[in-house]
Parts: sequence; structure tokens; C-alpha cells
Amino acid sequence: MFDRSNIKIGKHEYEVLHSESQLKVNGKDVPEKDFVLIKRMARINLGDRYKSFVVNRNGDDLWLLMNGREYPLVIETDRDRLLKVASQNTEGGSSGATIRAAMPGLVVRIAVKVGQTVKRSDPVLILEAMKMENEVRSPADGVVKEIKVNERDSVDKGSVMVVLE
Amino acid sequence: MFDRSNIKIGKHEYEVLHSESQLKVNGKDVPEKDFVLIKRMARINLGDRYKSFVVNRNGDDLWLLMNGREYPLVIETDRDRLLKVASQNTEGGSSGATIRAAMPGLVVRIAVKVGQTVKRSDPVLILEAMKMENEVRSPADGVVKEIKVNERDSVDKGSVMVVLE
Amino acid sequence: MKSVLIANRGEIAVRVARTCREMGIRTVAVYSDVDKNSLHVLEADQTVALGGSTPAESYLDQAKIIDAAKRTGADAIHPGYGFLSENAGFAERVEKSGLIWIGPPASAITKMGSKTEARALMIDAKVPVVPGTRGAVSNAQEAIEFAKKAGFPVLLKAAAGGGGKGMRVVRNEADLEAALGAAQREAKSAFGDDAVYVEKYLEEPKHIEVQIFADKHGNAIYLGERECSMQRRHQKIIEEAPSAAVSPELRKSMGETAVMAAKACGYANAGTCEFLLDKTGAYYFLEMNTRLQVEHPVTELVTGLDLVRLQIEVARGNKLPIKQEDVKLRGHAVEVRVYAEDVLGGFLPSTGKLSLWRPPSGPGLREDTGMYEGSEISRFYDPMISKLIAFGENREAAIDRMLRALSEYFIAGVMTNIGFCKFVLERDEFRSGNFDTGTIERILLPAYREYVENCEVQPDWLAAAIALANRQYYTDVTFFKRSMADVQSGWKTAGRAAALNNHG
Amino acid sequence: MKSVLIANRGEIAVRVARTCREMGIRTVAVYSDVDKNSLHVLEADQTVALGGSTPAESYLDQAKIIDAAKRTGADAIHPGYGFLSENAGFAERVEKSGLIWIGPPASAITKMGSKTEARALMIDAKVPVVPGTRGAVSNAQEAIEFAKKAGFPVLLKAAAGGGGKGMRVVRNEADLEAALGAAQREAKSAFGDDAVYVEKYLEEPKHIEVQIFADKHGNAIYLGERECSMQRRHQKIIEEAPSAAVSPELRKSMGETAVMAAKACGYANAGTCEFLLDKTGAYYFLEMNTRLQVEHPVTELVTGLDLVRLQIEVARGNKLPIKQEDVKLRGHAVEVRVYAEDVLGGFLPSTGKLSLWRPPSGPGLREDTGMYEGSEISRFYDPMISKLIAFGENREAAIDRMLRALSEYFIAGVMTNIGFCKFVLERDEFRSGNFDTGTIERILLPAYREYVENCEVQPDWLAAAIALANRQYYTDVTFFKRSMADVQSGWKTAGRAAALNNHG
Repeated sequence: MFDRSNIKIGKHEYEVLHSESQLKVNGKDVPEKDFVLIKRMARINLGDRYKSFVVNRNGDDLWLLMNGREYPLVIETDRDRLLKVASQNTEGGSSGATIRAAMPGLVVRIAVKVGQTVKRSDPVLILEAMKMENEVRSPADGVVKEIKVNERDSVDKGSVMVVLE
Repeated sequence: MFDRSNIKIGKHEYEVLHSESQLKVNGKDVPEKDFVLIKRMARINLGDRYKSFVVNRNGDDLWLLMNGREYPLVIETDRDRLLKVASQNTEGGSSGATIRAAMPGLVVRIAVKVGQTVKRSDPVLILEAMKMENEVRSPADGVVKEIKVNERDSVDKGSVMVVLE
Repeated sequence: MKSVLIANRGEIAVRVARTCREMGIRTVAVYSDVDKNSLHVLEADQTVALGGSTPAESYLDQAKIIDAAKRTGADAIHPGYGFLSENAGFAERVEKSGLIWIGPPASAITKMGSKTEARALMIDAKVPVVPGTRGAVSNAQEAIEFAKKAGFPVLLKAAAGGGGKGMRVVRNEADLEAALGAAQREAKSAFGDDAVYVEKYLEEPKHIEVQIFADKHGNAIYLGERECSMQRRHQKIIEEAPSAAVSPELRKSMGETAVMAAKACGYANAGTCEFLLDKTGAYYFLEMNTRLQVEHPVTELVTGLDLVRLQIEVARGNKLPIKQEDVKLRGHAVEVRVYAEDVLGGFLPSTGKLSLWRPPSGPGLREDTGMYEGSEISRFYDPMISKLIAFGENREAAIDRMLRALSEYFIAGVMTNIGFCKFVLERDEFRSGNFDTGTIERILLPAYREYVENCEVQPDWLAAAIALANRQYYTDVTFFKRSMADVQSGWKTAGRAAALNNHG
Repeated sequence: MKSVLIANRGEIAVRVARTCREMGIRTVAVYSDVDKNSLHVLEADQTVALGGSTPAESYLDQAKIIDAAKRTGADAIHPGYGFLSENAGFAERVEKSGLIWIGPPASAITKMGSKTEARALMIDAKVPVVPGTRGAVSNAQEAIEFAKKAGFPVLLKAAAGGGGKGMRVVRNEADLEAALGAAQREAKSAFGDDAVYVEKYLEEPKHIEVQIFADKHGNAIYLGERECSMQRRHQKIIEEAPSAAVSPELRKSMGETAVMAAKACGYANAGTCEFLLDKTGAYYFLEMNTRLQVEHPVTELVTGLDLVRLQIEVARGNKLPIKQEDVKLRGHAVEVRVYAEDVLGGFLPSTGKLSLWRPPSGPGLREDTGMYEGSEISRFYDPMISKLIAFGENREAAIDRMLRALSEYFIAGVMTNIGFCKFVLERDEFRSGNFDTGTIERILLPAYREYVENCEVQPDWLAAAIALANRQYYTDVTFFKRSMADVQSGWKTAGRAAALNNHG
């Protein structure tokens, strides 16, 4: 099974599929190459000489740093898409919304209390899944009516975690 | 208002009270001194020459690193005392000396038997690490109470190998 | 001399402190608010906060600095380069306060510090100078008159200047007035003195400078030359010792001229005579810098000497420990000034935090820096990250070593000139030694722009590597770094991670 | 030679790769599982995983290494020091595979690599040697017989040895058998050969070694000596060039003897003749190391040469580019091997992660390392963190520079020998130059123990500083570092922070 990453370097876009044994870029197989990543220092053997780069994160922005130059970088992985679906999975509306778990996971932290007013996209809780803390945000403005989970609870995909009104 | 910190360096204990304008150690005023802390690199001017140190955190353990040496360090602040109310944490102390592995390694030879009288700096066992045979000597005069390892055992750093009484 | 206050910041403050420590001399650092987490603060024995963030509020505030020296019991002041290093008034004030000034006598600074006075002195001493105005011009009209007589282009220069500040090339009359105003404003802000004079602008000369040293007993020697023609916007980027264009005979001639110049103004301590060298081998006195130069390490590597140690010995009143015949040059040294800047965006400074910083090391390499991983490149000061200096048995080996070193340098958080410097070091223009002060802007910068635009980076590989790097970033627990701000709010963290990946 | 496989790890693999890169030669790194995040892997152009974690499974596996060279198209192998560097069988196998061996001919390694055979050869060439057994001893009885004849103490030495491994001083008959067993086991594990021989143990000699270089055309030169008497457990800690105990005449005599020794065994490439020097100025051939030494940088700094470059030139079949009269020594160099170890706990290795690592830099300083911040010091390899080398105009300046450098070094995560080395560098025993191979264990280590026990650190100040540091740690957002593990669970973070502070 392949993991998919969509990479945008400056204005160039690439689809990268990677499995344990194979790498495909824009549909073409690319055989294994010498790639080293230590700390955030990356080095890849491109023919005779190696190329070094660093992926720099500055707040929400990603930059590729190579040869002293910066290139804007955008990375979207399967996981990101899953998270996106997760946030669409929450049933929104002007009044009354249910926040469900988009994937099985562990409730790490609950940021709201019953009776609390929340705005759309306010953080509601953190669900740990896929070795990452994933923030679940409110799909709508509202008031927290019910919290159906406790911190440290495991939740199944689709189970209701918070109800708004 | 003062913040209070209780500092234990090795076996020495100090109570430090600090406010914006004043520092007291064990009840005595200490006037302002040149103290710089950058990253975790600390430097304090003690007379003519400066002294550098680093406070190292390894898991739950604190160490003072100074001149290449480690000193066990305990820091308890007012804030810690508040937190302590929740989780009481007392350590059952043992009076006899224990010989711990200073590094992970392989027990090559054990030179003592239970019941044997040893003097300070007598060889107790040989620990192989880094391609070298390292002789571990007794830290005190005593009688071997317990030997917790066998020859050819691998041991982790810090694990008790021999107990004296 | 038991204690020295270092009236500077950054790499030069660290560099001076290092030699002081080696000599058993206590050091006092001063620092502005912006610099409170700077390396030069960590490396000193004692520190004094000057407050403020602009140079005027801190490193240029003479009273604050002398007061700091008095309060800490310092008995000497080392000014580094820039800031107050060539301010004769300050040098005088330091000595009047009973402190030792680690630099030349105020009288020599005055004579040489005013470029106009220095020119007059050199003309009297039969040292060739570039044609120019007798002194500073008081208005645009004076400048225009000279320019018409000597012919355009002309060069406007701050009389108190250095480092390219307050300097402008003017190629026609229409631009002169505006350029003069700009140069005067820059000079005022950088040196506190808006005096600007005008010289004939020599096309395609080499900038060669000679390091001299004099003691207070009338002895003076030269320590060979430095090749400093690789400049952009009048600021040196790459310096070498020796120069590929200087023969042993020319070295001796320029060296002896430089010593003559030093003696003509009653010089003591370290100084540098800057010359323009034309293609016929003729050279012209340009100015004398009455302080340590940024690029002094290349001289240290080829002579085996420590120039700051010599400065301190001479300031103590000792005789120079070596004679001219003891100066033996060996090998070749190249310095690259690594800047946080956007080269193709007009060399504009790139500010930010050095979120990753892995400098090169190993054989034949020296790095002088005031930075560490986590340092901020602020907008208040020169955006120099470090000076990298490579030594080799000969010029080729030194350049190859520098290229190796630059290829090891990992920096994240700011843009740098490293890619550009690598490009320059590989080009024939540089390798041949046949370059002049205009080569970068005339040839190398346009060539670099073209190279970058047409660069074939095998983007498929790069994309694949980035995808793998990104995956490793989220699975490898070893090296992930976050700030305390994130610890305090788990929400911010998670939000950031999600936002990060939703970016596409 | 366009591509070199470096059959080593750590700082020496990085150091060799650096010169290769400078010469435009592609490098191939090999690495064990433990080393996959090592700097030598990052610095190579290409890498091959050897698997395993023990040396036997990786850096000592001849077949794997030759196969890696073949697969990557390397045309030469550089062995570094240790591992396979003095294995004649491997050298032969490399050359039979059609690869260039960057080292001496297998025949010379065989002759010199077996210390017993080398001794015989030297005796024939009229080079003075220390009295000892003709060859390896097959049992304790043989060793005891020799020891009784020559008198105790005697020294057990691995015939294939180096670096203090498989070496034991024995002061009386009762200890001999156990010591022989230990030495044989160590020798077997370190070199794959348990042959151990016995020498008369000279009390209080100096260990002085001469760097030689020979090409394949019969030319051989010496590059001065190194002073390597500062040893603990037979392992060098501090090395210098030149030695304070060697006059120009003695240098010439020892140098010429070393060249004779090299010629006697048909030597080519870099080699080192180790001598014991007694107080009368008499010297004895000890052994010849047929490879680059750990401490080669001190020779590089005083000669201005790059020994790895010379190795490659000679391996290419070129003539030595310099003659004896071109070798000009200048200044003084000191090397300190910075180890992760507990000095007072018997120099036991201290394993862990370099959670903070700020190496010194600046004038006259070189650092060769295979580490970076975040590196692990594992139990599988030598716990050397870096080699720090200081150059100065003279011995005093070089030592003072090294002290300055050590005072700048910040390391957290492991214990180091830095404090001990600073102590040694400040002591009269070292400053005077009057020390021998036993001075550390006889005098300096006990003195250090006493110094540490009685050390007046003004503990009130230290306690106050630690309290402030601790407060800043929790309020300063700039430099807090955590692992990804903490990111995954906010609770763990909070719990750890609390636990951390509940420790009292």
C-alpha cells in the first residue's frame, strides 16, 4: 500500500507515492537513491554530487532551504486529507451540532466545559491518532450541551464526543 | 514577595529566596552577581574567573554538569510543593551501599561472593563496555549482602549489581 | 592590564574576549537590550547592560561605556571594529579617564580617520593617492565641479567611513545631488559625522590592503597583504591572503609604503593601508583603517600570529615581539563572510531565528561567530552570521576547502549568501585571480541569477526526498523541537500541526 | 581515483571525507545499524548500510566492505585508524579486488603490524628496541620466565594492538596469569587476534612518536615528532607537536631513524614510529603504526600540510610533493581528546545523548568530530566526543588557547573529561614539559581527586544561580526542547514537569 504526498515547491507540483520498497513521483517509478536525514539536515545523492536541504517550519509556513535560498513549500499527505474529512464530518448548523470522532483514537484533552459558548473553529478537544495530536475544532457557533467522553477515553470512529446547541 | 527554591547539590542543601531585587541563600543576603543563562548554558561570575554549568534533565533526573562532572541535583520550588499535594512521592532509603552500573554493559567476571568482606576500592566485578574491560571497585568497606547479576548478564545504566551492608 | 572592556558586540566582541582569556585578562562585555542573549555576553567574565536597541543608545554611547569600564574596574577598552573604533574623540576620552585605549593614538586616528586629512598627509609623504577633492565637500556644487574636471564616474565617500557605508558611485551629473544627500545621511547615522568627499572612481581596480603593526617605540612592520576585491555594494564578501596578483616584489613595495604611511602619522597598534591596484601594477593609497579589520583572520592564518594578542602587547607599551624578517608567510587563507541575506533580492538582510545551525569544522577551518543555534538575526545590526576562514597549502587547496566547508553548513530560519559564495568560488573569474572590485556586480551576480533560473535540480528526486523528510519528521521522535509556548498550550501545538498539513 | 570508500566511522570517517571532497573525490560511507544517524553518514556522497551493531558485524566485516565498494563503484578504500586499518590480510584482499588501498603495502603492515616481527626487523637495522620476548607468548609460564629474567614490572602487549587495548602492566608474578588472560581476551575482541607478547616495562619514559611519509618511488621524509606521554590506561589524552623535550638535534636523529625504519620494511604512505625517550635522551623503537594516527592534526597544524591529501596522492602513485628540506615547522599545537567518561570513576565511559552541545571555535582552533547536538554516545564504540586542537605561536600560547577553548565547551547529557583536562593543562607537571607516560596516573589523577574533594565552589552562589536557571527554564520560551514523545501526549508532559520538580 502506498502513502501519498502532494508536494508543491514554488510553482511546481508533484505527487509522491511511497511504500516500503517503492517510490513514484508523478506516476513514474524512481529507483532507490541515497537519502539521509539527520536532525533536520537532509542530503540526497543526485548523481555525482550530493544536494543538501532543510525543510524549515516557521509558524504555519513551510520553506525549502537549499543553497542559501528559500522556496515556499506546501505538503499535503493522506493523513492531512483524513483530518480534513474529519472536520467536514462534524455536523454543522446554526444551532445544534454533533462532533464525532473521524477516526479511532484517544481523547487527550478536552478544552471546553458544558455550558461554554464556542465559536466556529474554536478548539474543542484533542484526539490522539496516528501518533499525532489532532485538534478537533467546533464546526459552528454554539453552546456546549453535552460532553460524552472523558480525557484518556478511547473512542471508535464515528462515536459522538460532544454535542452543541 | 519571595519565591522559594530548595536546592540540593550532591549532599549539600540550600534554601534560595529570590525576589525581583534580592537573593537570599540559607537566610543570608547575597548581592547581585553577574549571571548569564543562554540556551541552557549558564555562566556566573565568581570573583576573577567565571564558572560555567549546565543543568541537565534526563527523564526525571536532574544533574548539575560542571567541569565535565555530574552532580545529582534536586530542585523543589514553591510550585512543586503545591503539585506535591496531589501525588505524595516518598523514597524508601536503604542504608547499605549499592553498586550500580555506571553504563550499560556486559558483566564479564564477578570477583566477590555473598558474605565476603570487601574494603573500599577492592575489585568487585568486571564490566565490559566500549570494547574495554572496566574494573568496578567497591565504594566502601563492607560485606557483600546480595549479588543481583550473573556473569554474561547485560546490565542497563543505573541498575543495581551488588548490595553491600 | 588585567581587565578589558570590549566596546562592541557580535563575533568581534567574542573574538577579542577569546584572546583576552588566553592571556589571563578579565573581560567585561557591554550589551544592548536586543543583545541580552548574545554569545558575547556569555563569553565575558562580567557584563554591563547598556540598555536601548539602536547603536546610538548603546554601543555608540561614549559616556555609558566609559562609566561601565569605571564601575567594573576595567583598565583598558578594546573597541573592535565599527562603532567607536575609529572615533578619535572617544579614544581621547578613554585615555583622559585613565584607561588604556587598545588602538592607535587619538592623533593618528584623527589624521587617518579623516580621509581628507590622510590624503593630504600621504601626498606630502610622496605616497600615490587617487585624485580627489582636497577635503569634504560642503555642497553638491563643489562635488559637481570636481567631477566635471576629473571626469565621471566619481565616488562619494564618508570622511569618517568604512564598510561601504556613506559611499556612492555617481556616473552622471544629474544623480550627484541626490547621491550626496544619501551618502551624507548614511554617514551621519553610521559614524555621527556627515562629512563626505569626492574621488575619481577608478574602473576595475583591485582592492589590496596591507596589514601593518607599530609599537610605541618607533618600530613598525607589515604582515603581508589581503586581497579584498570581491565586494558587493562596496562591502567585502570574500577575502584572501596573499593576493594572487601580488608578487614578492610588489608585496615588499606595498608593505614598505604602508609602513612609511604609518610612520608619517605617528602610528601605533594595528592598522591597515588600503590600496587600489590597477592592471599595470601601479597602486594608490586609498585610506588607512586605524583598527582591527573584519578580515584580519586571513592574515593570522598565513603568518601564524594572533593580531589581538599583538594589539594588547603594544597597548601595554611593550615592543613588537617580532621584526620584519621574522614574518614568514605560509600557505593561503580565504575568508567568506556568511550573511543572512537574500542575494537575488538585492542582498537585503534576512531576519529571523537560526532555528537550525550546524557550522562546518575540521582540518584547516576556522569559524568566528557571535551566533549559536537559536540566535536571532535582528534588524538592528549587521546580519553577519559568521566568518568562515579556510587555510590550505596553496590557493587552490584553500578555495577547495572553503567550498567543502560551505557544503557542510546547514542553516534554517534565514536566507543566506552561502549558495552565492559557492557559485563565486567555483567560477573562473575567481579561480583565475583576475577579478576586480566590480566583478561581482558586473559579471557574477547576473551569472548567478541566470544559473538559479535555469538550475536543473532534478525536481522529482527533490520532491521524493521532501516527502520522505516530512514523513520522518512526524515519525522520528529524536529531534523534534518546540518552544515552551507550545508546552503551555497543547491546543496551539495541535492546531499548528493540523494547519501545517492542511496547507495544501 | 575518483571515488573512495571510507571503511570507518566517527570523526576519522568525517575527517577523511572532508579531504576527499576538497580533492573532488566522491566518498562512500559504510555504517552499522547503531550509526545510521551518524555525521559520517550525512557527510558522504553515498552510503551503504552494513547492518549489525558490533564491530565484527560491521566495520570489521571484510567481505561486506569490499562488496560495498564494488557495488558503489568505489576505486579505493581508506581504512582510517582502528578497525581494519592495520590488517594486512584486508589490505591484500582490497588490492586483489582491484581496489586501491590507501595505506602501506600489505607486506609492510605484516612486518610492522606484528610487533614481534617489527622488533626483530629493527634489531637487524640497528635501531634500538626495548628488551622483550622474541614473539608472542603461548602461556603464562613463558611470560613469567621472561619477567623473572628481565625483572618486574613487565608490559603485556597485543601483537596486533593499538590504542591501549590488550595492554597490561604487571608488577608481580602473582598477577601475571590473570592479566595475560584479560589482555588476550581484549586483544581477541578488539583485533581478532589474541597474540600477546611481553616487554620490560620502562619506568617514567616519554612516549614520543615521529610522523613519516613515504611514496612508492623510494622517497621518505619525516614531519617532526609528537609528544604523546599524557596517557591514562595506556591511552593518549593530550598530544602535542613539537615536544618540549626534543631539541632540533634530537628531532633530526629520531626523524632519520624513523625514515630508516620505514625504508627497512619497504614502506609507503603515512606511518608513525613510536619511541620511548628516557631522561638521558636515549630513545627506543617501540612500534610502528602503519596508518594515520588519531593525533595527526597536531602535525598538520605545525607543518601546514594535509596528511590525508598526502596519503591519497601517494596512493595514486604520485611522488611526494615535498622534500625533507621543505618541511618547516611553525608554532605549537596541542590536541585534547574530549571523551564522554567519568574520570574519577576510573575513566569509565559515560553513555547517553548529547542533549546540549556547543563546541568552542575561533582563532587557532580546530575541531574534528563525528558528533552533533542530539548524537548518542553508545556503548558499542569508543566514547570520544571530539578532538580539539589548538595552535599557538609557542607552547604557552597553544596551551592557554586550549584552556580557553575548553572553558567554552558546553556539553550536557554525558560526563566528560573536560574538567580533568583543564586541571592537567594548568598544572606545573604539564606546563614544565617534564612529564612521562605515568604522570597522569601517578600524580595528576590523585591530585585531581583531592582538588575535586576540596574544591571551594562558593556553593551559595551556585545554588542561587541554579535556582535562577531553573526559574528561567520554565519562563523563557526561547530554548526549551522536548522530544516528539511529549507532543503525542500532553499529559505525559505535564506529568514529567511535575515529577521533575517533585524530586526533592
